[in-house]
Amino acid sequence: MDWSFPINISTQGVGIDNMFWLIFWITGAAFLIVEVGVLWFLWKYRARDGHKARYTHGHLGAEIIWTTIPAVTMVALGIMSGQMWADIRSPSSFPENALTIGVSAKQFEWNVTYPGADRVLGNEDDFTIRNRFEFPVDEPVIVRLESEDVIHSFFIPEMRVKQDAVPGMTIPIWFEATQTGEFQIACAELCGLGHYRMRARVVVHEADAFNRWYDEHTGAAQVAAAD
Amino acid sequence: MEAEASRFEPATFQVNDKKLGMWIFLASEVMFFTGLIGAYIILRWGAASPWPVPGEVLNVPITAGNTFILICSSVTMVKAFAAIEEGNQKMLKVWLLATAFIGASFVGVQVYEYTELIHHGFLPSSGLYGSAFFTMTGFHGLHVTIGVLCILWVAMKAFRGSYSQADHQGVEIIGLYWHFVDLVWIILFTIVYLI
Amino acid sequence: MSAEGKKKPRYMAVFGGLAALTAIEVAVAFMGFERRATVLLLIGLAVYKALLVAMYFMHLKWETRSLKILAVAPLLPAAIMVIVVLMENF
Amino acid sequence: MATMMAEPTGVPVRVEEHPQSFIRKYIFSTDHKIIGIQFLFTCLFFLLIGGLLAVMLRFQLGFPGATMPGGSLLPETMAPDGIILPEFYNSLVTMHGTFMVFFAVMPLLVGVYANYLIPVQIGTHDMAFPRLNMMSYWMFLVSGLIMLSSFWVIGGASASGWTQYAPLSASPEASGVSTGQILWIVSIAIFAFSSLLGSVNYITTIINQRAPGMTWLRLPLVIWTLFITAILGLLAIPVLTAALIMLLFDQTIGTTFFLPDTGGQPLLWQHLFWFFGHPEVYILILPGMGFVSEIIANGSRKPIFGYKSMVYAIIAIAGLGFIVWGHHMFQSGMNPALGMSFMITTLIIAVPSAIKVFNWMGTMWGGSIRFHTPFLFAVGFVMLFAIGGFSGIFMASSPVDIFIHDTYFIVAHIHYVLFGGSLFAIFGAIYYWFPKMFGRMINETAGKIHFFLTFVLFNLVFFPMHGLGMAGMMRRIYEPAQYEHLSGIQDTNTMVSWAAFGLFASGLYFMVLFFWSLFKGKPAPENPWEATTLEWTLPSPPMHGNWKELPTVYHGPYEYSHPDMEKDWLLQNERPDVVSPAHH
Ligand code: HEA
Ligand code: HEA
Ligand code: CUA
Ligand SMILES: [Cu+2]
Repeated sequence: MDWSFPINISTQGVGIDNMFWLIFWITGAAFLIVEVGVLWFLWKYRARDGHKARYTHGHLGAEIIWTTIPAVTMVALGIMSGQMWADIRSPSSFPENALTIGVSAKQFEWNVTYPGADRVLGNEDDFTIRNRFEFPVDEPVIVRLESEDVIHSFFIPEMRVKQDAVPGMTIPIWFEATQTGEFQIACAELCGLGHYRMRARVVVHEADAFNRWYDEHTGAAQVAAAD
Repeated sequence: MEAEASRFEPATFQVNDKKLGMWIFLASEVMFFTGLIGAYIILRWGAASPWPVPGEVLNVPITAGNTFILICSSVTMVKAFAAIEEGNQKMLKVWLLATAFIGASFVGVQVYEYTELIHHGFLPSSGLYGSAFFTMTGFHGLHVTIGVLCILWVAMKAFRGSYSQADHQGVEIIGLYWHFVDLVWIILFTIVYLI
Repeated sequence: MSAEGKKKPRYMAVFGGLAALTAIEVAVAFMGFERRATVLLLIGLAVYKALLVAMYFMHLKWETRSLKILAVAPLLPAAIMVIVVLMENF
Repeated sequence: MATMMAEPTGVPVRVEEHPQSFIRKYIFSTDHKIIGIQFLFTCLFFLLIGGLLAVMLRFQLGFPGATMPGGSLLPETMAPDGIILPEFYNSLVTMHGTFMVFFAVMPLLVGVYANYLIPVQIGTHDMAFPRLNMMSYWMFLVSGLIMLSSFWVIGGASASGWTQYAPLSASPEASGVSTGQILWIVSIAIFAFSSLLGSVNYITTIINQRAPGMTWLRLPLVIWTLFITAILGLLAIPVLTAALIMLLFDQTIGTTFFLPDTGGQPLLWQHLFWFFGHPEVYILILPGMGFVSEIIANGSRKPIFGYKSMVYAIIAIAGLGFIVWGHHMFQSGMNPALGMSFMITTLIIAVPSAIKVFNWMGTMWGGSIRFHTPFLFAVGFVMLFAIGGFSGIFMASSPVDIFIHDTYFIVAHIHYVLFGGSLFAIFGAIYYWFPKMFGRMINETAGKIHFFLTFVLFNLVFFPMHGLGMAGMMRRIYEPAQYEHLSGIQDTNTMVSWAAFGLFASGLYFMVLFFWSLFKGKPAPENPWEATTLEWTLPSPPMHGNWKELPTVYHGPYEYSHPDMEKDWLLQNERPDVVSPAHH
C-alpha cells in the first residue's frame, strides 16, 4: 500500500511538502487534543450514582484562550503560505529567460509546443509533439497552458505541479526539476468521457541529452547554420 | 395572523408576517439580479474585443418611453395603496386596474422591442451582448408579467371587497414587489441601454 | 401599521422627480461627455432614482431601523461578489 | 407540569379541532409537522439512492472492469454485461454528489428539521406561511424526481460533476450528455425555488412568531443555526439560480456566457457557483452543529458551555462563508493575488469552528454523561467533523493545495465533513426526535449497534482516502491503476470498497430499524430524554396546532442540573422557584 507522496523532483516541491508536514504537525496536535480530550471526558464524566453535573454556563478565560491560540496559529500559517504562494505563482516570481514551452490540452490529449531553434515561442519554427513533454533538469521551465475545448488540469505528481488549463485563457506556470527520469502528466479536472485516460509522457533529461533531443527535432542542420 | 397583535416579545421589525416575508423575499431577489447583472458587468469589463455601443444596437428612445411607462405604473400602484389607506374602495379598484394595464403595456412594448431586434438580426446568440441583454431584460420582463398577474388577482379580491382601511396587507405587499421590479428596471435601463 | 402620525408622502412630486431624472439620464448618455464622467453620472442618477422608489414608494422612510437594515443588507454580499470577481481582470 | 405555569397570555387559539380527510391531513397537509415528516421519508429515499450510486462507483474502483453483481439489470448504455462504462461512471459520480448534497443532506437538515422543530421549539402553532411550506415540499419532490428520471433519458444523466464546470456542462458535444444535462439544470432550479420558499418561511417565523418570553438569547441553538442557515440559503441560492439560467441558455438558445469562443468566461461559472457553493457547505453543516449542541447538552446534563460565543461563532462562520469561495479555485487560473486573500479568510474560519468544538468539549467537561444513541452520534460528529476541518486547513494553504487539489484528499475531506459531520448529526437528530415525531422509541441497543457499525466502517472507508490523495489519486477517475504513480493503490481501493459495501449495509440495517420502530417501537413518553426545550412539553406526537395555549418562556434553553432543583432538567416554560421552591 502506498499512502504517501510520490517522490519529489522539483524545487518548489520541497517547500510544498514541508508546508504539508508543518500543517500535519499543527493539526495533529489539535487532533490529539480534540480526540483524546473527548474520549477522556467521556470516561471521566460518565454518569455515576450520586454525582451531579457541574452547573456552569461557561468560562470567559478558557474561551479567550481557545480563540486566540487558533487565531494566532492560523494567521502565522497564512503568512507563511502566502509567502510560498507568491514565490510560486506571482507574476514577479517567474524566472527570466527561462525555456518557455506551450502546452495545449484538448479532449483527451496534451499537445506540447516547443519554441524551435530560436527558443522563442509563437513563430514559424515551433514544433508540436503529441502527448510527450520533455525538458531539461536543473533549469527553470515556463509552461504556457491553454485548452482547446473544456477545462483540463495539468498535473505532474512528482513535480508537485497542478494548474487548470482553461479555454480562452493562457496561464503561465513555472517549475524546475531536480532529477531526471520518466514521469506522467495526468489530467486532474473532469473533462468528459476520456478524462480518466488523458495522460502523457514526461521526460526530464540531463542538459546535454535534452539539447541533443532538441536538435534532432529542430533539425541539426539549421542549428549548425545559425552557428 | 389574528394572533400577532397580542404577541409581546417579537418586536424586532414591527411588521406583520406577510410584509416581513415579502421584504425577505426581495432580499433574495436582489441576489438573483446581482447574479445576472454582475455577470454582465464582469463579462463586459473583461471583454477582450470592443463592446457594442448600446445606442447603436438598441432603440433607446422607445425604451426610455417604456421606462416612463413603468414609473407611471409605480405611481398608480402607490395611489391604490393610498386609496385603501383612506378606505376609498372605488379608487383602489381604479388604480389597481390602471397599474395592471400600464404594466401590461410595458410588457407589450418589450415584446415589440424584441421582435424588432430579432428582425434586425440581434439575437440571444449574438455574442455576449446579445446573451446578456436578452437574459437580463427577459427575466425582468418575466417578473413584470408575474407582477401583472398578481395585481389582477389582488384587483379581483378588491372587487370582492376583501380589503378595508384596517386590513389591506395584500395591496401593500404586491405594491412592494411591484416597486422593486420598477427599481430593478431603473438599474437595468441605465446599465444595459445607457452605459 | 396604519398611517397614524406619519405625514402623507407627496407621491406626485416623487413621480415628477423620477420622470425628470429619466429624461436627464437619456440626455447625459447622448451628450458625449468624457466616458468616465458619463458612467459615473449615470450610475449616480440611477442610484438616486432607486433610492426615491425605495424610500417613498416602498415606504422605507417610515419603517423601523431594523427593516431598513434588512432592506440594504443583501447589497453587501452582492457588492462583494461583483467587486471581487472584477478584480480577476486587474 | 406545564399547566402549573400557565398564565393567561390572551393569545387566541388557532387549533383546528374539526376532522380532516386523509388527503388533507397526510398528503396535501399544511401542518408543519406533517410536512417535516414528508420531507423525512422523501429524503431518506434519496439518501438510499445516493448510497446506491456510491456503492456502484465504489464497485468500479474496487474491482475495475469486473462484472457488477446485478449489473446486468442495467441498460446497455450504462453497464453492458454488468460492466460499468466510463461515461456511466462520470454520471454516477455526478449524481452521487448531487443526490447527497441537494436531495439528501440539505433537505434532511433544513426541510425536515427546520419544518418540524421551528414552531415547536419557539412556541407557536405553525409556520408563518403554511401553504408556501406545502408548496416547498411538493416542488422539492418534483425536482428530485426530475433528477432521478434523467438516468433514463437518451445520453444518460449529467456527467460533469456536481460542480458542473462550464464549458463541459454547457456543450453537449464535449460531455456527450444533452437532455440529462438540461434536466439537471431544471431540477436544481426548481429545487432552488423550493428552498427559497422554505427560507422565507423560516426567517419570518423565527423573527415574528416566538412565544412570549422567547428572546433572541433564549433561543435553542438549533433555532439559531436554522435561522442563520436560512439566511445563507436566501442570499446564496439565488446566485446559483442566476448562474443556472445562464448555463441553461448556453445549452439551449445559443448564448455564450461561459463559452470562450465569443468572449464568454468559463471562470465566471466557477465564481458564481462557488459564491453559492461555499455558503452551501455551511448550510450543510450549521444545522448539524445545532443538533449536536442540543444533544450534547442533554447527554452531559449541563448547560451548553458559552452559549453566547456559540451564537457569535455561528454568525461568524456564516459571514466568513461569503468571502472564502475562491479557495475552490486556487488552481483554476484565477488571479494569484486573489488566491492570497481567499487563503487568509479561509484559514480564519478555523477560529469560530474552534470555538464550537472546544465549547462542546467544555459542555462535556464536568458533566454527568448519559450515553444514549443520539449522544453517541453527536460525539461521533465532534470527533469526525474535527478531522474534516483539519484536512480543510491543508487545502486552505494554497501551496499545499497545488498537490492535493482534485485528489482523494479532497474526497476524504468532503466525506469527513458531510458524512462524519452532517450525516452523523442527522442520525443523531433522527434518534433524538423520533419519539416526538412518531410517538415511539427506537430500541437503544439496536441504535448503539448502528452507531458503532457506522462509526467504524465510516473510518475504514474514508480515512484511507487521505492516503490515496497523498499518493496522487485524482478525483473522478474511472480506472486509476493505469497511472504509473498509482500502480500501488489497488489493494487500498479494494479494501475501501469492501468497507463501503459494509457501510451501505449498515444503512440498510438502519432502514429496517427505522421502520420496525415506526410500527413496533415502545410508546414514547412526553419527554424521554429529560430535555429542556419547549417541544418536550408537548405530547408525543404533538397534536395539530401544537399548543392550545402558547407557553411562556422564563429562561435560556439548556438549564440542566440547576443547583436549586431536585430533578436535573428545567423546561423553558418552568420557573425554578415554582417547580421546587423549598429545596434550600
Ligand atoms: C459540510 C461541509 C463542509 C465544511 C463544514 C467544510 C469546511 C471547510 N472546508 Fe471544505 N469542502 C466541502 C465541504 C465542507 N467544507 C466540499 C463538499 C468540498 C469539495 C467541493 C468539490 O470540489 O466537489 C470542499 C472543498 C474545500 C476546499 C477546496 C479544495 C480543493 O478543491 O482544492 C477547501 C480549500 O480551502 C476547503 C476548506 C475548508 C475549510 C478551511 C473548512 C473549515 O470550515 C473547517 C474548520 C474546522 C476546523 C479547523 C476543525 C475544528 C477546529 C479546531 C478543533 C481548532 C483547532 C484547529 C487548528 C489549530 C487547525 N474545503
Ligand atoms: C452528504 C454527502 C455525501 C455522502 C453521505 C456520501 C457518501 C458516500 N460517498 Fe460520496 N461524495 C459526495 C458526497 C457524499 N458522499 C460528494 C459531494 C462527492 C463529489 C462528487 C463529485 O465529484 O462531483 C462525492 C464523491 C465520492 C467519491 C469520489 C468519486 C470520484 O471522484 O471518482 C467516492 C468514492 O469512493 C464516494 C464514496 C462514497 C461512499 C462509499 C459513501 C457511503 O457513505 C454511502 C453509504 C450509504 C449510505 C449513507 C446510505 C444508507 C442508506 C440509508 C441510511 C437509507 C435509510 C433509509 C430509510 C430509513 C428509508 N463519494
Ligand atoms: Cu482532461 Cu480531464
Ligand atoms: Cu469551500
